[in-house]
Amino acid sequence: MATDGPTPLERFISGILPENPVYRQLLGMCPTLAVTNGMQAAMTMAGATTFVLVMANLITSLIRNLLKPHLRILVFTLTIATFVTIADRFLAAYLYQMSKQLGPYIPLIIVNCIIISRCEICASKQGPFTAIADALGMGLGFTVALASIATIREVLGSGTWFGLRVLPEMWPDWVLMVLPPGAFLTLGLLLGTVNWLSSIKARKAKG
Amino acid sequence: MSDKGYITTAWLVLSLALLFGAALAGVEMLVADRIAANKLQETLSQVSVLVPGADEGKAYELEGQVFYQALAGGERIGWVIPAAATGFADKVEILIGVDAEVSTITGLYVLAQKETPGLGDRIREDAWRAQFKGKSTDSPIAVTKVAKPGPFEIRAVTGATISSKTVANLVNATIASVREPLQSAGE
Amino acid sequence: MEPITIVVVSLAAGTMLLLAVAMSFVLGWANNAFHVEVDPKIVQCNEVLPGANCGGCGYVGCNEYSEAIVLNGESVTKCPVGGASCAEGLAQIMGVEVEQTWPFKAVVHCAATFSQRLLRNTYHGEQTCAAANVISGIQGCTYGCLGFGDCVEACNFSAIFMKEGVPEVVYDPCTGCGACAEVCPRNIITMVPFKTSEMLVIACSNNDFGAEVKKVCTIGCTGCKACTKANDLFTMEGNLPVLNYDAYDPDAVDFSLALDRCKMESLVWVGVPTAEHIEATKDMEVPDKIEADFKTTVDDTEWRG
Amino acid sequence: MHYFIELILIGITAALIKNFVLYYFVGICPFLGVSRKIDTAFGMGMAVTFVITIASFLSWTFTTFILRPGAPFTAWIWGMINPGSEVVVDLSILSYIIYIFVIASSVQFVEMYVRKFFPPLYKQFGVFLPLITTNCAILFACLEIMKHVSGVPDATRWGLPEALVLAIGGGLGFTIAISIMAGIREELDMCDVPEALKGPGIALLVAGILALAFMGFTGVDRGLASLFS
Repeated sequence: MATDGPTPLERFISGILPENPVYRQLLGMCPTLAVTNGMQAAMTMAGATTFVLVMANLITSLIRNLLKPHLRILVFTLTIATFVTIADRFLAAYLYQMSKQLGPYIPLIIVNCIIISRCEICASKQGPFTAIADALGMGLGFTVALASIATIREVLGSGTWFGLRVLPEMWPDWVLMVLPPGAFLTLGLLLGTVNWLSSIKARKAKG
Repeated sequence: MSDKGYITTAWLVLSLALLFGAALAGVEMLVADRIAANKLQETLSQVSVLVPGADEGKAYELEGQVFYQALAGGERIGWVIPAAATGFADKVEILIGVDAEVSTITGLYVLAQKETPGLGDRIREDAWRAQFKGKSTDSPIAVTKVAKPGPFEIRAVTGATISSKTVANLVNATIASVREPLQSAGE
Repeated sequence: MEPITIVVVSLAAGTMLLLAVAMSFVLGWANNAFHVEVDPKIVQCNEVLPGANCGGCGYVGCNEYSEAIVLNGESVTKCPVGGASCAEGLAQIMGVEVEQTWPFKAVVHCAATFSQRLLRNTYHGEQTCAAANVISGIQGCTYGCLGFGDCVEACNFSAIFMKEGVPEVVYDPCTGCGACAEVCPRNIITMVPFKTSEMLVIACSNNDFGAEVKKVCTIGCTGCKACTKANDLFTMEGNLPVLNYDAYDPDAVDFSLALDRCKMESLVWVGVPTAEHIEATKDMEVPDKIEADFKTTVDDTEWRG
Repeated sequence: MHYFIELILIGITAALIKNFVLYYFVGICPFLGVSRKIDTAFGMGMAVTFVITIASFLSWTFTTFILRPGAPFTAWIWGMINPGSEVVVDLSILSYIIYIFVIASSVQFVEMYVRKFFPPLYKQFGVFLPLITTNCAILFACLEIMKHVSGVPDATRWGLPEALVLAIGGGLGFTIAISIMAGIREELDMCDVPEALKGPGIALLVAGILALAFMGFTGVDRGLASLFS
């Protein structure tokens, strides 16, 4: 497995913005919508996902030469599930309030499309060092995306940010933002803005 | 391929399954007691708040149900009773503090709820929960919308009558079902 | 480590092992029992194809196209996105020698802008060519472009734009998928093999006699057959010349005679201009860059009180 | 409340009131990716319903007999190793691994089976089957069943019928949501959506409005429950 693929730095940078998992590749939608009604929850989820992403990529790239094509998915899901359980138990032990609030969405990291696609695309083809760099990049990109959505939803929805009062008391909480429809609408509009900004940049570059 | 062949080709999956199974059980062993402590701690920490004057809580098993004695210097001065019911959207778990003879309610705490944010979830606010303090348990508590509720009434959270009713009915039902056994409970 | 930990760990590991053995046995057996013999060539072809499932070759996806190649001998040059390199790869797999292929690109057979079309009336109906095509009397020429941009809407490579009422193709993003040709209700867009970066094209599709054409368009082809006399690549079909692209050999052919014989502006160079064309038109002043104006029909309707 | 009515209530709640996609946000990736045309969307919905039923059946059996604290099978083995010890062995730590392992292998098995015996069906939606493995809705159904089976007093513990009804209800709810979405998106191709919102952007906005509509169902399950009890 020569490292003919992109270098670790390229992988890291591409993870954050050019190939941002949420805005560019449209992966990992389930946690992005479900957990971003509060910054604390969003950051914990992003932290857990990055931890699982880094560990899964590391293990997969270490055993990439032994993989058989038709058992490939089974091995990926097994590795990811193990690290998610470890993360879940770790959260329940040390951050009990957060684990209660996130509830069923921690185990849903297992089927988070970002991790399986990173294992498939990068980790099963390149060395551990590139895989970790790629995982960190993707993790950071995911964190940035979650932060952007959670900020909007929490500030508008309950007037607080990370639990601290931001908007004045007389701000009528826009409850819809914290409810499921708000998640869809916020993400849809944010996706639109990102596409619009990049198309302007592209036109300016070409013009 | 002979049937032995199937398993040997998948040796990687087998070894990984074995390794991960063992690793997880190990992790569980390390962390299990800490998680149990967390759960207990969350309830015990409420004991002193729910039953004023209590400094320590002790679990008390009664016909399969767990109650918590509120002790002040080793002497029981009240009880903390966990209870749960389905509210407007999802399950609502509460802790009810009562005095030793289960005659007046000394406090209420909402452990877990997923009521509509901004409306139903205001049952967690101290102002609303404080209404239960001091209510006697002789007759069930009713929920009214009027500004000045009577001795056996509490004011519903504006716009969330269903959540408020759920909590009130849950308190009445739990007290009714638990009053005799707790009164006659020994040490 | 008290004994209980060891036992629980081994119990957990044992359950997982049991489950893994059972599942791999079932999957191994299923893999063998349900084995569908797939022609290895199909898998190889699928690897060579870009895998974008864009449908440019007329099949639902690349897998379908590779099956068509292997099973019923479909031609290997139909993948527009893959282009020549992909065609070579497929030919190698199939052991077929591939004739020289060129990328197919869209060409619009009408060059008349709004000002050059005569008898044009304002039309307030549904602003799509498909709807306008049903109603007669929108403009004199019943063959030419209606200018409502259905082709621009259909193209998802954004390679075609309306310029003063007539579509203009931008040739490098154009992958030749044929979406615009399909959607044009007047069928004046055809796919032409681009043997060089710039091709000569007949920019008119009006099949009436010269006199009729003159009534409806200032630059339409009057069917005077001058070009067919100047160059034998042109053949007449009804009153409209047609260029034979198979025999079109870009280096050998010389269109200068036909170009200056053609009195109307129907013969047009299309595509990326070659070096000497840029050289020839260097001194001509270039019209200023057209900015997209978002004027809609509502803007210029005057208020009738 | 009559047992049979309870089953129906679980099914309706999973399908409409607490819709997997619009209330719990699971299964969004295929919901956005596959809802271009109604027939592919419906095919995807049926495939998910089929796989979710198998996965729920397997996960219910595993949870009830092995993973539950004090599960009969584990207790039997534990009894054999050192008889007479009243320590309760709890293997629920393995639940996530076993669920995903079961889902992945059942999806692979179904894919091979469909490819062998139903080639036209496989050609139509075969490409979605591996996609289903990473579909959160299926794992979410298993977690719902686990919540109602392990660590719950025996009286309210779910039996196999409840688990299957939840699976089928959830699957149908997914199909309903994805088919409505596909219908709307086919109309959307005709109207002029701003360039930046084309594709997933407008799909999310439409999903938001759909979620708003489905919020109208909140409380219907409580109403039905009080009606029948």
